[in-house]
Amino acid sequence: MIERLVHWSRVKSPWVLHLNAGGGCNGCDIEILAALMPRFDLERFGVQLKGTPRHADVMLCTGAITLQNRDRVLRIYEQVPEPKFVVAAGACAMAGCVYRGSYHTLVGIDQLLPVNAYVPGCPFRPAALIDAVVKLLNSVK
Amino acid sequence: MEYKVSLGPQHPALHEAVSIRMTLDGEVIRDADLKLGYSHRGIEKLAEERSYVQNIYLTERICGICSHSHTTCFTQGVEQLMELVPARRGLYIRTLIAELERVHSHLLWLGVAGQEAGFESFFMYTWRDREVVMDILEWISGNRVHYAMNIFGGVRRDIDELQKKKILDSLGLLKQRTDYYLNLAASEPTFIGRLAGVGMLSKEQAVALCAVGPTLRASGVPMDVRKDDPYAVYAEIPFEVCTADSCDVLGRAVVRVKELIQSYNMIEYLLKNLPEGPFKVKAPRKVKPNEVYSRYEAPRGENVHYIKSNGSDKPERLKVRAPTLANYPATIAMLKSGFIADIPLIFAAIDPCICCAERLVQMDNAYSGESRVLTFSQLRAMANERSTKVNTKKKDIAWPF
Amino acid sequence: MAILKPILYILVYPGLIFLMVYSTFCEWFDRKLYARMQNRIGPLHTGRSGILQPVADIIKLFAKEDIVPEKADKGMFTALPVFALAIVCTAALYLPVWHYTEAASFISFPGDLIIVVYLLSLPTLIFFLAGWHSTNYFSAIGGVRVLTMLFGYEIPLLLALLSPAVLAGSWRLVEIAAFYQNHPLLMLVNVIGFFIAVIALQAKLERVPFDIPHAETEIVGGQFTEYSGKKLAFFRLLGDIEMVVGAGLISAVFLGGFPGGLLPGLAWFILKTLFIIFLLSVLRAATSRIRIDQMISFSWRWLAPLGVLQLFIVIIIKGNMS
Amino acid sequence: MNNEAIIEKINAELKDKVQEAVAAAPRRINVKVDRKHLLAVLTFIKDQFRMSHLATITGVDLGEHFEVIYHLSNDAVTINVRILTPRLEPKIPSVCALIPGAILYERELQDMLGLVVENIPDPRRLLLCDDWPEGQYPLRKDWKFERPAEIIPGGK
Repeated sequence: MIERLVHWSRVKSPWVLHLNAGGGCNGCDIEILAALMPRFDLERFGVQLKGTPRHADVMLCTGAITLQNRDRVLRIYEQVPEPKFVVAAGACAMAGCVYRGSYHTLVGIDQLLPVNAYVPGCPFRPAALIDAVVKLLNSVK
Repeated sequence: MEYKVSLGPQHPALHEAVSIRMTLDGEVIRDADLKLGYSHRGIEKLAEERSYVQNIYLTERICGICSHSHTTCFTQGVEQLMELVPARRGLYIRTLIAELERVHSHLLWLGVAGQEAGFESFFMYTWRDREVVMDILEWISGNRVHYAMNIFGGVRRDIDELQKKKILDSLGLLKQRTDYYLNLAASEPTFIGRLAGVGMLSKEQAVALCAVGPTLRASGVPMDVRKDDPYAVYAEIPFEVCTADSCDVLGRAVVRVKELIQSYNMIEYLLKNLPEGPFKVKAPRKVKPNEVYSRYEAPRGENVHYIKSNGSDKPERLKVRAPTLANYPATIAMLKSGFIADIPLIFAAIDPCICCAERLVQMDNAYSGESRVLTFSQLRAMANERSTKVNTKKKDIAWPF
Repeated sequence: MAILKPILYILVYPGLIFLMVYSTFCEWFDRKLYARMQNRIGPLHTGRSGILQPVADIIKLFAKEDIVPEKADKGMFTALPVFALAIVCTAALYLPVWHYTEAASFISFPGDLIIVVYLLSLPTLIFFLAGWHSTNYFSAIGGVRVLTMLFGYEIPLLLALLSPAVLAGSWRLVEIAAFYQNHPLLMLVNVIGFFIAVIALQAKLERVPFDIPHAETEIVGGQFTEYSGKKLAFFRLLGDIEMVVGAGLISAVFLGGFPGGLLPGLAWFILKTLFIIFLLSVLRAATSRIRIDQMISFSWRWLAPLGVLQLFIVIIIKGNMS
Repeated sequence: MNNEAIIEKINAELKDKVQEAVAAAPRRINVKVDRKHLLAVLTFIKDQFRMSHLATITGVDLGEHFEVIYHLSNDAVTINVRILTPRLEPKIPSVCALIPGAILYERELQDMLGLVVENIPDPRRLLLCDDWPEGQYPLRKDWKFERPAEIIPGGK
């Protein structure tokens, strides 16, 4: 019983930490913010944007990781408490998009962190982000 | 007591990763230093390995908010290299998208300024109205952010009568909302109190530090590339440069809202006399060896592309200088005497588009502050100096309480 | 048998269980109202129209991993949230709800208004200690701001709460409430005090426009930056219960308490506290955050003088009343 | 002050210092200058035509030379002052004394092209990451790099 209750609470209240890993345009970051606005309103699913890694459980990463940002992304990943998920949002976070082959960026978040969900699109539409968050939560065992 | 603190790349106030290293004395910032270099993606090196048409796709992804400005600056530069006269209707549509992007970028900025000042509801309202402009852009170009409208010689898609009518009615709603924001920003005491007197940048400082865009125009310098060096069809559109001379964040907000109203009139003018005829012209693949320096007035300021061609279909050199980089020295000058609470506001005031400036920053351990040993007299001197400064500032703020 | 009644009071009605349930309901009410005022929908998918959202938040936080920064003092870091929650729950016992007896007893005695106000200001000190102990620069600065704000709103709050007590001629909450139930007209005398108390409560709960200590965009999480998991759940519960107790105190003193026995008293309690929480939500949606020095100048230039003026009016009326 | 008037004024005042001044396009003027006279020409242009706004400094790798272009503009025209430095000893004078806003562009030149800017107020690295190997300048034509191997999660 407790297990089902905890699972229900984890699915129903995912707190999100938005991490810009550097190597991308800010199209995806603005779309994440647009998803919290009255028209798309992520708060319907209990999603709240949190400032500190300590409070968050879903890490929404945008942008391909630049070499400068590499160990910061790792450190922030370690700061997030245990049942955590990583969502690679946008084409840059998935596979480097237009910056593949650049000398200063890695090609995507999965070169560094274990990624649970990918959100395609350059930039993705807020509706796609909501669909990804809901699918990620339902797939959580 | 001096603290060295870094406001790191992972910070809720900054939607992208930029970091400021400050030495603080209590709540007042003594010195600030911008550590840049995080979002450097080596775009200039990538551009040399791509053909001109592929570079349109690349320059569009320099920045997510002002993507059309980079492609327009690049395409009009290459059109000069090719000595190609673009179709007039294409130029009109290109300017129309430029002004629509300025509207959605300024509305975005108003919301972010509201969020930095802690005024969540203002943030929600402005971004809800921004969705109206995003819908218009989606009708025309099919995508909310990267429109891919530009091609050498004109534009990729045409605007038909139905779209023209839809744009004109939604403009009515936007005009009414912007008037509401103009008098709200001028009357809400907590909002004014929070923005007035913050981030002072005098006129001489702004000119000396080569600031650009609304940051410069809010210090009373009427420099606008659309007026000084008219490109596309700006020579034919009637509009005036909006300036304010209060030199603070409130002045920048007022300049941006005035520019919003100017943009609405421009969009109406553009739609009313959209010329008939083709909207794009055939363009050659190869370009003669030459060089061009093209300028563009992005929502954040002057955007500059320097393109040098060597006869092949790949550019020899592409230099991009985005407006945010030009405003960074001015930001450091503004941060020097502010409070901690003002940092996100000052930083948001130049509307930083970090990825635009290809520069970004990191954060060390937030508690690495090494503090100087101060004799008691030094401490008292610093306290008196700070209290005198605070009192004078209070008089000129229109803070009613 | 006599033991059963106090245990019942402590555990069930004005005690833990009721407080937990009612405070999560209040948080949902506040979040939903705040969202509707911003033209948003607010929590929708957990329970009927999102009513179980705060419950889900708290249960999830309990199930999360608990990280303690290694430089922080372990014992203090874990004890603070539990201690703060205990304080606020004891403060709730003093509210003149169903279990109040006429005779002076341990729970209600002349002077319990002062006790409640004292108990409500202790969590602020605990916030400062929490900020100090998590050895993170942002939380240290958040803790210092909590204290500077304490000097701002504490005096006006006391002045505002004491003026109705002076008019009612007693420091016992139940007598104050009874006095205003008999002369409802006299409630209008304390209108200024009522608004000062609401604004000061908003500052005590650190909500916009006074959420300077944990200002999201300036110093990340303020004093709660390093807290996660169970300890953060305690602090969130603390915030909700403090809102309920503060609203209950203001309605007991200004709006004439909760007449009637168990059920009508409970209905009055819920009605009045929701009215005050509605006022807090409107205040939160309509204003933007002000700076720490502006907050101090605002409270000393406007709230304190108004409090003294309120006390002055009450003394005049008491003079010609007797 | 249209193009021709400016060009006559430049040729008249700075005959010895300026190698050639030509109007490349409407509202664009290119002025070729020797490295030694750079500061003198810049101060003259800045005071004569109120050209205080330095848009940016562009560095181009021409094989055996580096070309550095200073883009100055006012409300009417843009003047591009260009200097050439040999590849072997790439030294250019710093203009931060004259135009404080040029500091970031000069640091970028140092990072990207390996030009040494004399008496620059703040010679720290601007763009590249801290563990970037010394002596590697990405924007030089002869600089090549091998792309790191890609990790495909799931091991295919």
